[in-house]
Amino acid sequence: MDGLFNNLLSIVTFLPAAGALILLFIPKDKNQLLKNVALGISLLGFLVSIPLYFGYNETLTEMQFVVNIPWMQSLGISYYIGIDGISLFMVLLTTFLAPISVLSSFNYIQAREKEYYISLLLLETGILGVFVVLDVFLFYLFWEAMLIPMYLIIGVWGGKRRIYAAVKFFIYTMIGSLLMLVAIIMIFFLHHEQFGFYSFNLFEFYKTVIPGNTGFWLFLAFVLAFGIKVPVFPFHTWLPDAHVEAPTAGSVILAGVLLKMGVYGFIRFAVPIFPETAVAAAPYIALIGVVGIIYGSLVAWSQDDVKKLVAYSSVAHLGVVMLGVFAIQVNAVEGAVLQMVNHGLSTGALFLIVGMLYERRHTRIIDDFGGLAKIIPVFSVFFMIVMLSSIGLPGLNGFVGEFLILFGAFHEFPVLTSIGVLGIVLSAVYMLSMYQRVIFGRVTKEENKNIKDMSPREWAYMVPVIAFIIFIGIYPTPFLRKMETSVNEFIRLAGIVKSAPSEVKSNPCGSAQEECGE
Amino acid sequence: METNIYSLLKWIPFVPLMGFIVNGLIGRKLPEKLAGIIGSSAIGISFIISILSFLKLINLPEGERLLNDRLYTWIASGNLNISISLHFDALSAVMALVVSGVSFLIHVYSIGYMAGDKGFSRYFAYLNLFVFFMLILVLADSLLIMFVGWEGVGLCSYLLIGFWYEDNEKASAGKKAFIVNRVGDAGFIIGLILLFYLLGNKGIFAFDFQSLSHHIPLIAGESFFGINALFLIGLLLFLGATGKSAQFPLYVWLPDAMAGPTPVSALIHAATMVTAGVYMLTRMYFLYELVPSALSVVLAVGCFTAVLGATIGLLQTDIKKVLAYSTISQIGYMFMAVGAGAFAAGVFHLMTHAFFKAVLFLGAGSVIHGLHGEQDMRKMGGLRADMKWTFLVMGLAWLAISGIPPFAGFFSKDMILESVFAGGNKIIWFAGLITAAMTAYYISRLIVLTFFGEKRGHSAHESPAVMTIPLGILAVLCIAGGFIDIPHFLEKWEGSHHEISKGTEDLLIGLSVFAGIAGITFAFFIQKSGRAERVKETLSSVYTVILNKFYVDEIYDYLFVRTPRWFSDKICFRFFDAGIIDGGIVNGSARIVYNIGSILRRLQSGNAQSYALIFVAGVVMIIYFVLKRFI
Amino acid sequence: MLTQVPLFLSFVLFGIGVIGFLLRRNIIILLMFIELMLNAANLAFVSLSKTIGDMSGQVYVMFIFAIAAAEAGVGLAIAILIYRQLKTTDVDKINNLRG
Amino acid sequence: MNISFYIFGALAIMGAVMLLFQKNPVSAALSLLLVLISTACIYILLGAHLLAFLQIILYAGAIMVLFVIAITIIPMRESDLNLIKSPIAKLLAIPAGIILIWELISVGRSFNLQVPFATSGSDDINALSMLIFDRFALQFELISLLLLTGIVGAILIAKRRL
Repeated sequence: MDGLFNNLLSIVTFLPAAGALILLFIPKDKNQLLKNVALGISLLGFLVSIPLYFGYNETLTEMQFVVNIPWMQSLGISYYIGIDGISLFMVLLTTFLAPISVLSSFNYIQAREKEYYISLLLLETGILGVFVVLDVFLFYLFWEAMLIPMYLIIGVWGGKRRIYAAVKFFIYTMIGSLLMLVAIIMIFFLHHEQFGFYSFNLFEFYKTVIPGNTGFWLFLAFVLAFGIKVPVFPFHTWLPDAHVEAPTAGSVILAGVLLKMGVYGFIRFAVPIFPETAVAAAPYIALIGVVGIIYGSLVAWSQDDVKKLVAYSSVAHLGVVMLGVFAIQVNAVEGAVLQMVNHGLSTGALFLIVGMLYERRHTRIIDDFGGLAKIIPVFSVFFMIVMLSSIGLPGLNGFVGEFLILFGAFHEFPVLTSIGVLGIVLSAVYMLSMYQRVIFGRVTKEENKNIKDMSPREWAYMVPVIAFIIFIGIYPTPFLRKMETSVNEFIRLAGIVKSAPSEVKSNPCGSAQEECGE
Repeated sequence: METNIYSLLKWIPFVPLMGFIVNGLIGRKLPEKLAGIIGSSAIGISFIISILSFLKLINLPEGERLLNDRLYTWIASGNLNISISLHFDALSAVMALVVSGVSFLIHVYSIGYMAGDKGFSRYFAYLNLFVFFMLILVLADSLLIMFVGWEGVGLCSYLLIGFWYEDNEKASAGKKAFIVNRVGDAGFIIGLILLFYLLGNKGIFAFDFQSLSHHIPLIAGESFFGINALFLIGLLLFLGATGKSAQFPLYVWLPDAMAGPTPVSALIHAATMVTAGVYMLTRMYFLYELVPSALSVVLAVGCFTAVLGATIGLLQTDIKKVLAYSTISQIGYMFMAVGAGAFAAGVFHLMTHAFFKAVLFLGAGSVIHGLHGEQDMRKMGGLRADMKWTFLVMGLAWLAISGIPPFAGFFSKDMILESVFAGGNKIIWFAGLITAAMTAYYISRLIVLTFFGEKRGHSAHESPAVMTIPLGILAVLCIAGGFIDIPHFLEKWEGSHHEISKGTEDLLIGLSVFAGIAGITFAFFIQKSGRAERVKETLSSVYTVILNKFYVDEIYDYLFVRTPRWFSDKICFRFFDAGIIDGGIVNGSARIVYNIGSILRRLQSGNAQSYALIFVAGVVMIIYFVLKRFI
Repeated sequence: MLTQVPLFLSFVLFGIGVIGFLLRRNIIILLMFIELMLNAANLAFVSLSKTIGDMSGQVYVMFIFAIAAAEAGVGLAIAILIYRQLKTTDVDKINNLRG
Repeated sequence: MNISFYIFGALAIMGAVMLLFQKNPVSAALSLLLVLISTACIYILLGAHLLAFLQIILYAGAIMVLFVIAITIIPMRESDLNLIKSPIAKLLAIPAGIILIWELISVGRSFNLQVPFATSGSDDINALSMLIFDRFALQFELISLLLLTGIVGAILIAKRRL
């Protein structure tokens, strides 16, 4: 039992992959069985991850549930995983959204179901891997590996322009991550120069001193990689396309957790590895975040595709999160982490809602709807709650995160934050306009008159999301408490001024000095 | 000061919340009557608890009149620790009583008014939710909790304005209300954050009102970007107030909000929610007293709105629109009081206004109900005979709002004018006096057009008892309300008193009564037999401008809707997003790669021999370089 | 005579093989030039083996025989297949991989 | 000795050049045969008798037969037998080949292998077979596998249907 608990994190991470393996042995034509097994596995994944929350000791600063097994020792690569209060919530969010996205795909996906569920489960493992690993090499491995199933999900089960969207998504992400790879290798060698041994251990990376100018360029590479993923303002154009084309579950995962990987990358990698550069660059990145808020909201306003609107709203919301992270202030960062969870829930739910509409009417154009409140009242209520959560109404989850971010960020960037608050106004503008055009008014289209209200399956996946949306809104303390120490640790790391190790080895090249040729 | 734990307090808002949950979840399956009774009794219970709490409060010695109920920690992050707790002092007691009392009566009235509507239970659910949020707003113990209620009432207002959502215009009106409110809310939240931030810098992280009032002098000297910080906070909070309380420049949503059911207009858009701004400023009186400059802004804006609202109200033909502009103008009055530092007078007027405006609205609702939905006053007339009861109560409210003694409006209005005068702002005072006359005029015009003269097409029926009895009770309050000595009870909020002589005071009273009577007389005079038409012709250009509400809606539409919309669509989306980023950079780089590829593709002739030739050429060259290098 | 001379002979044969491979357009003739080049390689192996007195070179020659045989077999089979599919043995016309 | 070497060398080069310009595929095959046999003779002159015989049997026998069969199966038009059309390739091919030859010779000269010819008769075939079955045993087996796959591949490719 003790061993089980120690390996809990590995189990949580690889359970979906194991499930994908099981699916491999189920014949293609047994659709129902396939779905049930996929659902069962993802549910089990969530259940298994719950003890992580209760087992996590929020008083400790160090990583917990750590497993560290050497892998390729000559390069200092090891299977090193563990979580802190920040990744804890990312892991839980992922495992929570996985069964929901599986359940939401039951009717949506009609072709190649087996391959679809396998991709979905592999994707889950990939994402979880990114959130738990503490070895930079492994991190990169998972970071890239997760692209493949997502690429397939968009490219195979997507809409009309799926190939364009999938390739755009892939190449956008790839450009960033290749630059990041270069940066990682560079730091790897810098570390070797300074400490005399090879290591991809994240905490060794933290210790590495990166000289000013190099630091700037390497930091830029990281910013680009993570910024594209977030996505921050000028790098966001892959997002609407990917969202519009992806199937519902793909959008849910994409918005719910994939985007969080970018922010998580900033918190876990970019800032602590380059604390000085990051602190110096913080105002600029916060500025980009604020531009993203305003710009995303403005563009969302003029969309006529519901999904695209939600996608642009994600740009705005993530702008808020970026503002919070780069305020590097305890309230703001806590708010940012909480807001990541919130955004995962509410935007995920928005995509589920759009998916429901699409399943019924096979369109996502706002003007094709209208007057739905009369026909599907229950659906409208769910939609309303989710929409309100998205625009940050107090009492629902969005507000708590937003308030903490704004409050915290105000300490560092009062003017930027005040401009960012305008996002609150704008979010109401585009969301309410969309809601009104879809739900209110008279039923003008004949096709809309016979659509059905929510099915039990849809209830089953909406109710948990709504429950969390309300719960976090009125009682966020359990979440905030768990992350407090880790956030403080993050701020401590960001404030460190690194200095070279006191006893530099006599031979700066260490034992294996092939690279030190000059 | 000790804080009392008074556990009954939380039930004041939570009983309505339970009513909302019951009606929201199973309301549709309940019979109409039952849903109405559940909704109304929830508010009734809440009212009773408010009375009990009030009794408990006044039994406390005068200096310690404060009840407190701390529920749980809401947000705990870093040093920030905000708990949900309720705060019951004299001010919130008055507000809670007014809110729950008026709400109760309007709930009962609604049972009759909304009978047979498809969304009956939904209506009561929304209304209960509104009362819940309003009571949270009133009882909140810190600005942030107040903000929860603040946004919550905005939401309910949105839902209720757009209650008949099938009509797109009504849904749009709801949306407009929400969005305009949000503009104000943005100001509120920035002000709140600025306040918390400055206090936090001083190491103070207790943000309940009591400690705020203690600690605010600490940051009195602070400046923020060269501006006095408290002044800035005051302005930002006031911006929030202008949104919620429909003051210039954010008043535009309120007239549209009349799209909602009439009891909603009475409750939310006249009696309770729209006065939240006044309440909030009064709550923060300790802040405003430190920055007179912010108060003068409040005074100016309040006065301007009062005049503006009254002017536009003069010519409206929709019965509810007249009342809406009247509400805007009356709230302007309240802000004048606040601006003059007479917070208690503002709250006093808030209360009396709640009574008489509720009566006016409900009476108007009764008329509309009786005329099967007709709202145009030009099509009414001579209803005196058909709707005796309604006429009676509306007549009382009419006298009250016109400021005729001894009705409620007289006392509060007079108090406001007096304190403005005492504050030395003679111009503002005069504007207020003119407004009083105009108010008397347009309300009299409304009464004349509706109840006097001959019938114009419609015959009406009197409303059922479930509607008339609440009306009666409110009408009684219109008379009695003025004798409740609110200002004394709210001594703390009295503000600095400028003494004026007895003689001046009498003169002022005389003048304001005269203004009221003049307005009424003028209305009766001009509405008789076509004199109005002649005036209209002589002043036709002024008439058009006023009738079109100074074109403010159109200007706002152009400035804040069309232009940004155009900017968003054409500049941001089509030009920048789709054009530059996506078309230029992203797809552009893809196109460059593609074009290079299609040039290089030519080399792939598919002819094995040409590949071989290139291969051989390569080998030759490599050998050549090797030879050169090594041999 | 020095052992260099057969080596140079093999170079010349190889060069002619390359020229032929580049110039001719019949697929079977091309295969013949490949055989010619392999043969030249063999000659080089043998002469170098003689020069340094190591027999391994000759072993390699035997291996190359086998490879040449296999290559000729498969190559001619492909040639026949191509002819069947495209009705030509002209390499100029076989450009299905054209980009 | 030297003279016979030069004769066979000249024959080989002549065959190769003829191969270059033959229009008739059968004559081309015969030219190739001339090269192969001349090479075999040179092997004998070099003392590699076993290889010389294998050359005759395998190359001149087996592989040439394959070519002749292929030539008979595939009817060829005269035009197919011409040189390639592309003038650039024509212009480049011959210089490229000649430069290659020159370069290879320079490389060969640079090794400075000025060893006189040891015309010491035939090699020890025993030694050769020991080498094959001992030191190169694995490679030898792999070559057999290669041949096997070559056979299977050739059949699979050329079949009409199995």
